[in-house]
Amino acid sequence: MINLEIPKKLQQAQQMAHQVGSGVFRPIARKYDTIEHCPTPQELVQLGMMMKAMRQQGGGGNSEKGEKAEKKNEGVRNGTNLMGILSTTELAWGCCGLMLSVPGVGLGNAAIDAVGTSEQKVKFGKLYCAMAITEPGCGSDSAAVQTTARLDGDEWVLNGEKIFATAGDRGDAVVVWATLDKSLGKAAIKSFVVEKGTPGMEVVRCEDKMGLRVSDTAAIRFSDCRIPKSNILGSPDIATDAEARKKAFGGVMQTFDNTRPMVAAMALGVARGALEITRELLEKEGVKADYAKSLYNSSALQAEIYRMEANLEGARLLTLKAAWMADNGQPNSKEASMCKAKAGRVGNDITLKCVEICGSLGYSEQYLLEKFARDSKIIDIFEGTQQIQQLIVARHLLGKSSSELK
Amino acid sequence: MINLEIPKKLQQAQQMAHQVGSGVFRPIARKYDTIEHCPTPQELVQLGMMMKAMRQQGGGGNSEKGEKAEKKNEGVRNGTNLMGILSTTELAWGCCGLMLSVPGVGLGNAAIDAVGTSEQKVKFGKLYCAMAITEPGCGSDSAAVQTTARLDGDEWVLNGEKIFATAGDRGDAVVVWATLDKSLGKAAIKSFVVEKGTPGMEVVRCEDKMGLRVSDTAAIRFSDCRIPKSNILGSPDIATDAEARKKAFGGVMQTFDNTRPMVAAMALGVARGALEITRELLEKEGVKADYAKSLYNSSALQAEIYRMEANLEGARLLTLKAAWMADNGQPNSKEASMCKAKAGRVGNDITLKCVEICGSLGYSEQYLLEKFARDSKIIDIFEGTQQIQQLIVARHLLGKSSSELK
Amino acid sequence: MTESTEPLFDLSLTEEQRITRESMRRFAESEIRPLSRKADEAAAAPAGFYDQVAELGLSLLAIPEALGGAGVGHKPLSNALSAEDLAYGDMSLALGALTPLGFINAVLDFGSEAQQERFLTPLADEKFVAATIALMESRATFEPSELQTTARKDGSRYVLNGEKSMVALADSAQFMLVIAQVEGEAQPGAFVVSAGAEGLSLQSENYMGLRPLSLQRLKLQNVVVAESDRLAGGALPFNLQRLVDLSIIGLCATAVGCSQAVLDYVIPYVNERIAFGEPISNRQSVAFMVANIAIELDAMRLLVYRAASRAEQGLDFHEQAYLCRVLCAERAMEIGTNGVQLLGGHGFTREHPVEMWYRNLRSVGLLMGVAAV
Amino acid sequence: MTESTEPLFDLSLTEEQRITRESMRRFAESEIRPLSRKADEAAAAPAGFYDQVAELGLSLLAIPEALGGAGVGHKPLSNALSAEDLAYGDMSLALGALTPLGFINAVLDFGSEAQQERFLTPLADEKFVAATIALMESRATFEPSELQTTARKDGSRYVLNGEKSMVALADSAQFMLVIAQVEGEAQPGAFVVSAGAEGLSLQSENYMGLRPLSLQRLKLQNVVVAESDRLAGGALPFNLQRLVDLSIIGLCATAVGCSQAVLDYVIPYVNERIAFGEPISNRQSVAFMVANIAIELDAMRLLVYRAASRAEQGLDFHEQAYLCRVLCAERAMEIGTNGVQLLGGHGFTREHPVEMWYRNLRSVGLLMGVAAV
Repeated sequence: MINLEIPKKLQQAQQMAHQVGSGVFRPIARKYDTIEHCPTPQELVQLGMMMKAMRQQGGGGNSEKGEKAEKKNEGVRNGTNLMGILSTTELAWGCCGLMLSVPGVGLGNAAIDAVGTSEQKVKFGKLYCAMAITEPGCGSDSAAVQTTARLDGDEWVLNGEKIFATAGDRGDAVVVWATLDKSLGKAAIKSFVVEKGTPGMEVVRCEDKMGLRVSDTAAIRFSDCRIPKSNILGSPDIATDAEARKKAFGGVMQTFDNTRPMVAAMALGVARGALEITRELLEKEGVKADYAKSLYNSSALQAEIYRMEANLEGARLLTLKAAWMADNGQPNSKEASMCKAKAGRVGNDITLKCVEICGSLGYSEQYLLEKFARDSKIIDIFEGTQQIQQLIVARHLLGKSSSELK
Repeated sequence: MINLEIPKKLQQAQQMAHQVGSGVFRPIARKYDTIEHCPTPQELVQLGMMMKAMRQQGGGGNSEKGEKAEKKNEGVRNGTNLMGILSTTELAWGCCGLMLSVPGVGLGNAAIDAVGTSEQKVKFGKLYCAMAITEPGCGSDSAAVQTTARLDGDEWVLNGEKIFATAGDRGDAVVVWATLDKSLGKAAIKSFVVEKGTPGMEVVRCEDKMGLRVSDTAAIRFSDCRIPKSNILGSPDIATDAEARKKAFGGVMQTFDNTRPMVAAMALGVARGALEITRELLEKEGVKADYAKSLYNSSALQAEIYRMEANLEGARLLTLKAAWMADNGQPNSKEASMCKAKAGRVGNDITLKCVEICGSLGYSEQYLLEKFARDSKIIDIFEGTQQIQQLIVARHLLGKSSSELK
Repeated sequence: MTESTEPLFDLSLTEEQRITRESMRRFAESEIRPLSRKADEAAAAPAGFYDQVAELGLSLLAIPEALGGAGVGHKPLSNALSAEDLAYGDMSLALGALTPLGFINAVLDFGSEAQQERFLTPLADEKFVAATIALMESRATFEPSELQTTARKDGSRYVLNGEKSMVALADSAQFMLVIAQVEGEAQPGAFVVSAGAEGLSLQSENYMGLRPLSLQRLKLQNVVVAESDRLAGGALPFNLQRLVDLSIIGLCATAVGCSQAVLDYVIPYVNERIAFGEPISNRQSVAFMVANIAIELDAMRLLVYRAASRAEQGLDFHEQAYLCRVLCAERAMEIGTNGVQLLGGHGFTREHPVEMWYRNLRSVGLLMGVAAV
Repeated sequence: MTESTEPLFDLSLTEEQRITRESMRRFAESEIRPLSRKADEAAAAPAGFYDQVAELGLSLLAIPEALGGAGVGHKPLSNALSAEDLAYGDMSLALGALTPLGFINAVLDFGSEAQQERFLTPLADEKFVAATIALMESRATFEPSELQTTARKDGSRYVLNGEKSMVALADSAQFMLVIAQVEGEAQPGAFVVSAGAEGLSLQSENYMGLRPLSLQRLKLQNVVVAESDRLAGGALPFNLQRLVDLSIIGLCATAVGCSQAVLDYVIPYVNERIAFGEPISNRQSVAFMVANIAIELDAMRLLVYRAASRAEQGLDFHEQAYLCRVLCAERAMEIGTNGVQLLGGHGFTREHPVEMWYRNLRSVGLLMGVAAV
């Protein structure tokens, strides 16, 4: 039965996340935005332990539930994916940068959950795992990975440089994309877990950024970095025929089907945060967006708010849909990109508009509006830019390969 | 000295055109929208004769002035191009469909003015010349012309089919793009004047259209259609080296540098027409857009009007700039496409928005708003779609060839 | 998560909805779409069309069993799904098909039992019986809560004066629910006026789109309505907001159907159309336009479903309907104009349906009171 | 067309403007741009920077010869061109450089001869002397005609109370033109307050962008201003609208310069950046974004020129300045965000200037009273 309300059961988790967002993140959001490069904020350490514990108890988003959800024909499920969207939204509402800095739950963990063996999930699930895909020369072109992995005895030897690894400095480990053989293209790209402190792995620098300043974004160099053979995620075999190759890379790309809606949720949280502050500031001046009159019979400010709310709601529902599909074992690559595309741009539009309509208050560091407008920009870029999402959606719709529609 | 006001001298011509728009076109605009396919409206016949006479007296836009304007270093000129923009805007303000139906001034005439010899300008200048570029299979791809022209003794023999020829049925002649040799690509494309009644030329049909319904849009078939050798515009030689080939086609394409700002002007006229009616209807209800308060302290309707006015003004000034450059002998391909791109989309946006905010009055045939919203759409398509204009602008900016940036 | 009786977040159809959708969609594709262009050119629904629609049972389903219907009651969500599916065939004809249902729903919600019997029984017919709602008035800043049409109480009757516009099927409607400001009352009232009532006159008008919907002006000059024909409350007290919101959901649902038609039409077109040596869909500007149609369309759809589902569950839905309208008005028009753009000059001709969809979709930002689901 | 003394439509620069532009642009590229990032990080103009600016003579030019200036007078168009050119180097530093000029222009327009002598002579210095305008107040719906800062007449003096925000160079300004609602009068008045006046306090604030501009809060607690320090009319009667409009033109001109910087930065970047085996500029989505930056930028520029040129010609320019702001606020931000987008993740780092331009360009929609040209 079509119902787009959040069930009470999930609302509880949502509220808990909201409390973390409002009670833990908000009070320190400005502080850590200003400090920038620093060790993991003390305020987050305990939270990280708590969340890890929750994860293991199945309260937050453990992989076991994720597997169950894959089984079809068990009736509709509201599972870990939906839960993940709801809590991510609330945490990002508090502060997206702090959320990404909570030790214990990295994007690498999502990759391990998606393609790792049960053994790997247990072993690396305890680690705080960053994700390292992008390279200085390749941007959104995930298939152009130049970092190499060569098997030498019982070890993989990694060489190459990665950039834009969120939590790459503070994390316990990094999931690294590397190719086993450049000449074999996408199919030869595999992901590997490299634990911190492994010789040959070096954090070259942490980026100075416009937003998400508390979150560390590391450039990491691998120079003859040796890791155990068992640290490869998925099969080490390189698919031989074209179809299998495509599938193999698809497997790696599949991670995105789970992570993109999560990133969309970050945009939702940041945008809603901005919109709420804006509504409060406007209400102080007697401007209430109460849906009393038609759009064009409202004031300009009311109309702006209605438009922002409408687009935010569209982005929110698209995101929930993508997560719901994952929970119910439906392939959702297209929908994952759709929600990321819509939420990414809507998040940026809304936060920027909120700064504008609140005038000096919006632009000032006195409120978080200007911070949200800085933070929101990267959400439309990382985990696949707006343009990459559109490419993916278009290829699905038009039935095109990546060589036809470049 | 930077001055973006229209000098009084030009204002007179502008006002005359406005009077035609308001006195002749507006009263019959709805009538002919409803009638659709009909012979040239009687009301336009006399106007056509008058305008032709004006053209020849140099009041409206004759080619002599155009040539003078080409000469540099004679001080700033406000010439035929600027005049053309101003009068086109006013006429389109009245009714763009009727403007395109006035016998005597066709798009083909612009092509003859741009690339014809003095002899041809005299001879064909008296005719009402349509333009036939597009073919059923090629759309915006002007270089993909399949219609052929073969020299046979003292005559060219044309074969092929053209669509979307404005005034192709009612005109005295058609300027046809045809290739002398398909294997030689763009450089072999030439334009030819085919007078009406030439055996082998047949108007296959006139399109049923959403807007500009009074204007005839013909599909024309040429079957061994023989025309005098002298009816070719420009040189019959096919450039041999790559650079010269490019130039030769560039010559044909150059027409667009003059016509695109004219088409942009159509969008300006239609949009301003819609906006003015909208403002009147709103003022009746007490909504006055008087620029009294800041954008966000205005009402939603005022804010919409301000935004539309701002974008319209941007489109208008871009269009004037492109025309001014032509008047002063400056290459303006990029600017011609820029103004067409901006005016095309702004014209469509504004007319559609006006319908929406005037509600039932906007949607009803009682006013011309809904007609403007239909008419405006083609302006963003013909003479090069929005997308084609962007391609051209981008190639200029990025220094790309058409094979690099497709 | 353990099982619970509380509804989960869910996008699945019920079995019943699935079956209904299939037949609606089949009807839309095989019976409506082929008539669409002709109806637009004629500015009228083809003869017999609405009787065919009657066989779908849209009206009958809602009417109580005692009055000759199926007694399913007022089901905004199911109705919205039907609106979407029918509009996939043609938006105007879909709105026409749903117009009597809007009247029926209003009577079900706000009418007494006696009124239901009086006004619904004649509509519980195998044949199509038209009934409609007259809400809009022709001025640029029309607001449903600020009506100029008035109802003055005069003993046990009301005297109505004013002018309504965009009244769907006004020329064939047996009953019209006229919304008027009641003198001496704060809120507007709803009055059932029968066809042919004295003082009632129609004026036909043409619009940019929705031409077959027979949107007309309705003049009321001292039209007398018995007090018993005022819908003063039944299952619910009369609530204009609710009526308007349901009509917005209905209209937006048809916008979703029509936008889906655009998407499904442009995909093969851009894949087949060759320019510069390749299908134009190989170009990002074309492909991204298609992608954005799909993205915004799905967002529109989800907003419609949420508002309709809340209405059906008895939850507040004003804010959701409002946002639905805001998003759909903007995005549907964007989809309409991009649909034409993707076909270029061909899209501007009446050989292809995209220009008609462009015209129809413009209505989403302005129409009110039609096809309340 | 025969010759006429009436000005033609013209986009050419005068010889003087051409020469000035060249030197401004050279200064922007060689002196300002290299300082830009450092100034942003430090939230302060580099030491000595403004003294270098003083050599350009922006302030001196406008001040009457008798007072030690060049006596060119108030030239909104020439000033707007300089604003554009300087902002090509850095928008904040350009606004800072122009801030005293805003004060000077106000005194030239609205000050008596005595006031001009008193307030302009100190500014006619080889060194940079800061002066500023205090207009904005910190609330979400701020409107310049509805001020909460008040001026109460008390004998031959005024007592000012209230709080101003976003006052540029407030910490170094020798004079501040405080705009306040005068009790008992319909229109606001303008009062020159000297640095260090009793009851005046500054509160430093940080903003998203324009960080080196020293935008500060200014508290006025019973600040006493002599009646002779009120700009009550000179060449023109005091006119807040005019002042605001000139500041909008100035701000928008800097937005044009900054947006041009974005365009010129992204073009080589997208041409050199390789992804999927080709320069990313070979992709329509990238190329069209660049094309649109150029299109909207040129539209912005022409609106600025028109408004400034009208101001310089003594024509009404309120409507033109208004539209200028509306277009520039929207499009400059679009250009700012697309500039970052075109660089992808790299654009988000502070290694490239696009993120700074994004932050600076957001101010165009909200800042008022700064750098009136």
